[in-house]
Amino acid sequence: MPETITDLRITANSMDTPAAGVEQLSMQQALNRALDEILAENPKTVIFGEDCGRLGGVFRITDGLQAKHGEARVFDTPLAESGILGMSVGLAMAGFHPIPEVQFDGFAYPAINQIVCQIARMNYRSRGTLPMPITLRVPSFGGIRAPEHHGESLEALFAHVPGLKVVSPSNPHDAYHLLKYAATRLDPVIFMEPKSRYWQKGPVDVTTAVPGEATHDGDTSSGGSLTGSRVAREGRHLTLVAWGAMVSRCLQVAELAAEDGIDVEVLDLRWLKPIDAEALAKSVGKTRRAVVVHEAPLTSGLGAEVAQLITQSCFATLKAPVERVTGFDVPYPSGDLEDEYIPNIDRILFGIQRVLEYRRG
Amino acid sequence: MPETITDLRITANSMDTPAAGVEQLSMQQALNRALDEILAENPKTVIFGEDCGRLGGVFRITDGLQAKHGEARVFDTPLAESGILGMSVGLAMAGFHPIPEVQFDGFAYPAINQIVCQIARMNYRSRGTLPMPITLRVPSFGGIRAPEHHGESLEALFAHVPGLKVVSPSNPHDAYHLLKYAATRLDPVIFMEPKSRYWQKGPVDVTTAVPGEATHDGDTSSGGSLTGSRVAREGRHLTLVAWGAMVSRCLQVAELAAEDGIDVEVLDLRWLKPIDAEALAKSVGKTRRAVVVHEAPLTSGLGAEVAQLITQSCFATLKAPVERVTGFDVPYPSGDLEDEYIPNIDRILFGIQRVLEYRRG
Amino acid sequence: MTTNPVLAAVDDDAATLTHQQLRELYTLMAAVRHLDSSAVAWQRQGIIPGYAPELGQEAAQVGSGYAVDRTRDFVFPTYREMGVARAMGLDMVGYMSTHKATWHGGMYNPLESRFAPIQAVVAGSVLHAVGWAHGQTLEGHATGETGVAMTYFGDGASSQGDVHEAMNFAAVMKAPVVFFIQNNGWAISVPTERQVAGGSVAARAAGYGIPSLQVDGNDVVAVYEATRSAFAHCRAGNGPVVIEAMTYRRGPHSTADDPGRYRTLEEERLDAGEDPLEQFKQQLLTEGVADEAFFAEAQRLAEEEEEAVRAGIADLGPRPGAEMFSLVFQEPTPALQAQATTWREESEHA
Amino acid sequence: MTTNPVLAAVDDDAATLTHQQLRELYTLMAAVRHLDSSAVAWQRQGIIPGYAPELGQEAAQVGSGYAVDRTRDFVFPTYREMGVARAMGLDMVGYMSTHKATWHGGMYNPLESRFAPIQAVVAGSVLHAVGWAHGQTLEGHATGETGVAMTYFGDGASSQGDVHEAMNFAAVMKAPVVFFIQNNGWAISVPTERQVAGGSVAARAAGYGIPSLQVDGNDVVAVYEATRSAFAHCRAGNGPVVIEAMTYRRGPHSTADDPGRYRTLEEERLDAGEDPLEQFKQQLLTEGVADEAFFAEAQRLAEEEEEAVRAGIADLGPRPGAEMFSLVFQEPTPALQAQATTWREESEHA
Ligand SMILES: Cc1ncc(C[n+]2csc(CCOP(=O)(O)OP(=O)(O)O)c2C)c(N)n1
Ligand SMILES: Cc1ncc(C[n+]2csc(CCOP(=O)(O)OP(=O)(O)O)c2C)c(N)n1
Ligand SMILES: [Mg+2]
Ligand SMILES: [Mg+2]
Repeated sequence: MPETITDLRITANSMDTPAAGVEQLSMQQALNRALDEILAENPKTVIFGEDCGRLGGVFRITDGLQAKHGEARVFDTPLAESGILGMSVGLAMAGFHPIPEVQFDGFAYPAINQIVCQIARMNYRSRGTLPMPITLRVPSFGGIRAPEHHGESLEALFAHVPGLKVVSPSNPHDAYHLLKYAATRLDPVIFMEPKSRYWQKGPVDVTTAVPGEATHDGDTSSGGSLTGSRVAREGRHLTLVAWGAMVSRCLQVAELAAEDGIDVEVLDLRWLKPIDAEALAKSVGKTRRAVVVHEAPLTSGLGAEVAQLITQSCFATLKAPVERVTGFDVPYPSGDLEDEYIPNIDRILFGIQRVLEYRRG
Repeated sequence: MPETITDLRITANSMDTPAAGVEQLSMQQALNRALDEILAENPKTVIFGEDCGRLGGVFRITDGLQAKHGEARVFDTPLAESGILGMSVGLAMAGFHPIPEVQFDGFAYPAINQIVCQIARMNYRSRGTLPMPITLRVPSFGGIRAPEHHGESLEALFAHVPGLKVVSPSNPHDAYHLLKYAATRLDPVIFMEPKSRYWQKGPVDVTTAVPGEATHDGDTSSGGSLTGSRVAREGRHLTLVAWGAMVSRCLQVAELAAEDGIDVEVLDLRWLKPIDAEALAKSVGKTRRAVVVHEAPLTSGLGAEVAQLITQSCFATLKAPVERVTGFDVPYPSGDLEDEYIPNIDRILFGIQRVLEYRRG
Repeated sequence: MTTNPVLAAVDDDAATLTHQQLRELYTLMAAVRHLDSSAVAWQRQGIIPGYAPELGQEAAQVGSGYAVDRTRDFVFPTYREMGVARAMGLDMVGYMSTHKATWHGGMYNPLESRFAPIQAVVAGSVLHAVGWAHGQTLEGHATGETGVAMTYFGDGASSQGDVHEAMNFAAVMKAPVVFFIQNNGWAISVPTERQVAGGSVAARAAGYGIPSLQVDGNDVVAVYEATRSAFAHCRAGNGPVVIEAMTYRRGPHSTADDPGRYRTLEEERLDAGEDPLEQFKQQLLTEGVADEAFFAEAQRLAEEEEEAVRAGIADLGPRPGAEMFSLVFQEPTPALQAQATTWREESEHA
Repeated sequence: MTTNPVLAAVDDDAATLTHQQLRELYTLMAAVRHLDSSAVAWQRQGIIPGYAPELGQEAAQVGSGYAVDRTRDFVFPTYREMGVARAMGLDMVGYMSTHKATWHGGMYNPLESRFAPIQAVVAGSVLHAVGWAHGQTLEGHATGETGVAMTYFGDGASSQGDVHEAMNFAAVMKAPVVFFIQNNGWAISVPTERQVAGGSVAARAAGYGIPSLQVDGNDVVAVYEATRSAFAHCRAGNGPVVIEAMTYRRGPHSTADDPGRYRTLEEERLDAGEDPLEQFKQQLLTEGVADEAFFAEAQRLAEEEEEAVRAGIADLGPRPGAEMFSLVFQEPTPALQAQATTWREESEHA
């Protein structure tokens, strides 16, 4: 049986020589720090949700923020997700930048009506006069042996909704920068935090979004390449596409595959809407083989979109159909079966094998 | 500018010589008749929703049913979709077969929490002791110049949810048989009715689900091939995959393409979960080219899943990447722009052209 | 009827309406009545694809809308608040454009008109009002200066969970919100007694510690006064108020509806009560506030206005398809821009 | 405290509890108290990954659960109703298995035990109770014979829209539902006064025309009697009842929670009030219903039971992974079966 997620210690964004401004932070710390700075930088930002205030959130992401920024800026709401998101709409109409939290992924469902029919459409409906600069933080995905509804992956749903943007960081550095980026946007962003990675530490360069060692050739101005994906590991034989907690798992798979001489590239998609189609084309254009990995169920998951984007751009050179290694089409199971459900190292390796061994006809 | 949907008079399931038991019915009539028979055949079935009772539904699908079967079997609820679906769960637990209606597609969103977290999971959660034989009728898709939220396509969302089955008829005959089939199932079925097709008449053979002329080789016992897709038109050069209201449009496109010597096969997917992957493989295995058409936005739409299933099974013989002709990644627009949004004949023809003209490298 | 808890007696504008104001109210109601019936006719004539008439609700809508201070308040309507829009001075072509199917939400500027986009989700915007109102609290206006949000919804809408969440949030946060319910007896085909358990939406307010007013929704002055005191209560920092205006939907639910399927003309006649416009006219006559010449002039103005709006509506062409793409985001995405390009190219080549 | 509207006085089982029953109630409470504190210890010892203690809510849970007629009623719990489960005689290994992370919802048979699967969505099952109860009405049982649904939820849950929809539906349909609220002062870190506008969930009932009872949730006899009258009211066809049992969550929200972040020990001591178990013990002693030997025996039984449950829990292996696939549908789909096959093959080859 493969390790559980929390056993993995690989940091996605490892840097050899910590530069000035680089700190070792957990994703929880990085997010907390980003929120603290966001509150300080923009007086129109407000943070709220269930237990966000005094408690600092069940994951402590908002820890200390109420004490520091006051009860007006950081507050607890009654226990009603539709209320939280509906209220965000009104605050945005009044000129605020709300940063609401839903406590767990599965509890975004009671708010879907407000998210899909209101938040995502108000700018369009109002012909641009009522922008919705809302950053909705959603602790997401599984891997922590939690109760029912505490390990859901809603990215396919969100990505399908016109008017939303969706992003998920895989490491503390990206978490810090992507949250600061999202919270300064003028459009609604669903910010999916991989809760199983909250406590893993990694280097965070607070001075620049694109640290020196990054393999990506985007510009280094604040925000620049933050709008796209990130090559987490370069490779020649096959591209693994992943996001959130699956990125570190894919990096581990890549290490194992390297032992067999297979050079795997890992693309951390980061933005799940809009998807960085160019980076997909570039990476798979080079490797000519791809596997998409996600925790959500297979059918109609975001993996289908990623696979189709790859097929569309790389059809002529693709050596095998894109494989999907995903959760099954079953409700997220209880802790005892979690490791059977979430794509594990073996299943990803089998996926790689299927692609490598594919023969036409 | 191409015709609007309501101008199309082609019936998807045309039969030359009406056999005994064949009647010309609109889809509204076919659905109404099916519900009438379902109520008569199974005393545990109950129909409810907003305005379903005395009014007979805003689309008259439940017309006359309350008068005939009584207020206990067919009733109006207060105006609350979560209430309607949540109540369905309890009724199912008490041994009933609820057939709730949400009045329009867009008003399924307030009920998503109950659908995803309760209806879809109760059988699993209860380890099979509390089945959810719920048939949720959702008047779906656009094409009728309706107000906001009255023209949504939620199939990608529903198809992604483990524990749900999803079906959409394209013609009166299928509507009648698929509804009767769905309502006798032991699992929850989302029944998506293409509202722009409610008033088109077509032959309905109430004696058999698979009329003599059907091209499909399934068995003819009640329910038999109803579990799969349907070849609505045979062709050799390219497969158009569609469902709901897009099927008749694709049939019209096929006629136009035939004038240019292009022989298009039209596959009416019918079941959107589970998808008839075998039929996709068989059809595109033959034609080697495919275009998927749907009204929903492109990104993370069900077209991606269909395309990926085709690519997976037909990679070696596929002559071009599967094309998607879909709604755009924008909120469904107002009536004046509806024809710009819904895939029209020209856009589908352009999609076909792209596939036919595709050259590797 | 006031149920406890009670409104703070903080109405700083307690002067009764002047004759001038009463006449203005009538003029507005007459304009609304005429525009509303005309819109039904437009639909029959094929000028607009559909419309939701507010016939019978003129007093409730004009009376409440008239109390809004457009320099600081904000109104959150449903799809049936044409009378409120008119009372607040909206561009009525912009308002009607939603029924022309030009643009969902309407073509008026909601920020400038202080009237949120037309809302087709039943109870969809009730929470928005709470958020907006809480925003006023956060702004920290001087006491008695805060903007007030007024959200309109129906007896049917009151069944939605969002309304409960909104009332609870508003009460917990003491947000300056007026929940204005038009209880018009029907939610499409479902009568209030099968919709609103307990019989009254106002009665729910007490459970949240919110003061409520149930008023005769056909009496424009009563509605205005109730709304004005509710605004004063909110503005002074006392938290939300619920107003339930008892009225009647005299017309069909919408131009697509056939009320004959669920109520008889006799029932309609009995249940509808007094016509609010006619009632107000008689009152003004009796009280010597206006004479027949005034009413004739009001009618003439209403007809003139209708003609202008009809002409404006007729002039509205379809919006450029490019707006489908350009109005989704403030910060456009390359992926969507690519779709727009393909759309344009294909439209041009078709 | 009974608020109007009032309960129908239809309690056909008005006899006061016998000494035997009072002792049984105590035995149950003692068992629940011991099992509950043990479960917290199990989590510390790594036997189970998490648990939501009901410490302090024994009277509310045992008193209400004891009133259920398991031949015809049905209970809809949340995640904190261990005491109700125990009072209803559930298989406690099956119950605890959800906290062992064996299976979401628990391994007991909900149909046989008349106790719906454990529900992790706050307010998620309140509407289910209404639907189930309406099903009883549709069955057309003889008057006074109908099954009653009892749904449990908290002060926090009361803020959810679903609770409002459920109360309104139940009242409109006169469904035999008891809404049993345990107001334990907290929703994780949020105290009732920042959660429940107006201060009481029971007070909301009047707005729907539903009778309500607010009871001392730490008094097991009071809770039992309130529940029994509510059931009698429902069973006789009078529609729903709301009961609000005022109690206190003495422990953390769950084993993952740290109450020190939002309340002091001193506040806890002041707000918690009497310990319901100790209070009942003193009452039984004073009234001569039980003696120290009885209490010692009750404790011994509780310890014996805890050991058996702990052993049962330890014996629970993980469920076969194949159940992930086989329990999704009643009628399996080929697509899902194919996934199960791949899963099995890959597991075997790994
Ligand atoms: C969430 C939602 N559900 C259903 C509908 C369909 N619908 C439109 S209006 C209406 C009735 C509303 O009744 P009420 O709130 O009393 O307002 P009225 O129409 O009487 O003004 C319904 C069911 C909708 N628009 N939104
Ligand atoms: C819909 C939903 N939102 C949020 C949560 C997370 N959560 C679990 S319990 C809880 C507090 C519940 O408080 P209350 O209803 O008073 O019950 P108690 O825990 O006090 O028994 C919260 C916020 C959840 N489980 N479901
Ligand atoms: Mg109404
Ligand atoms: Mg509580």
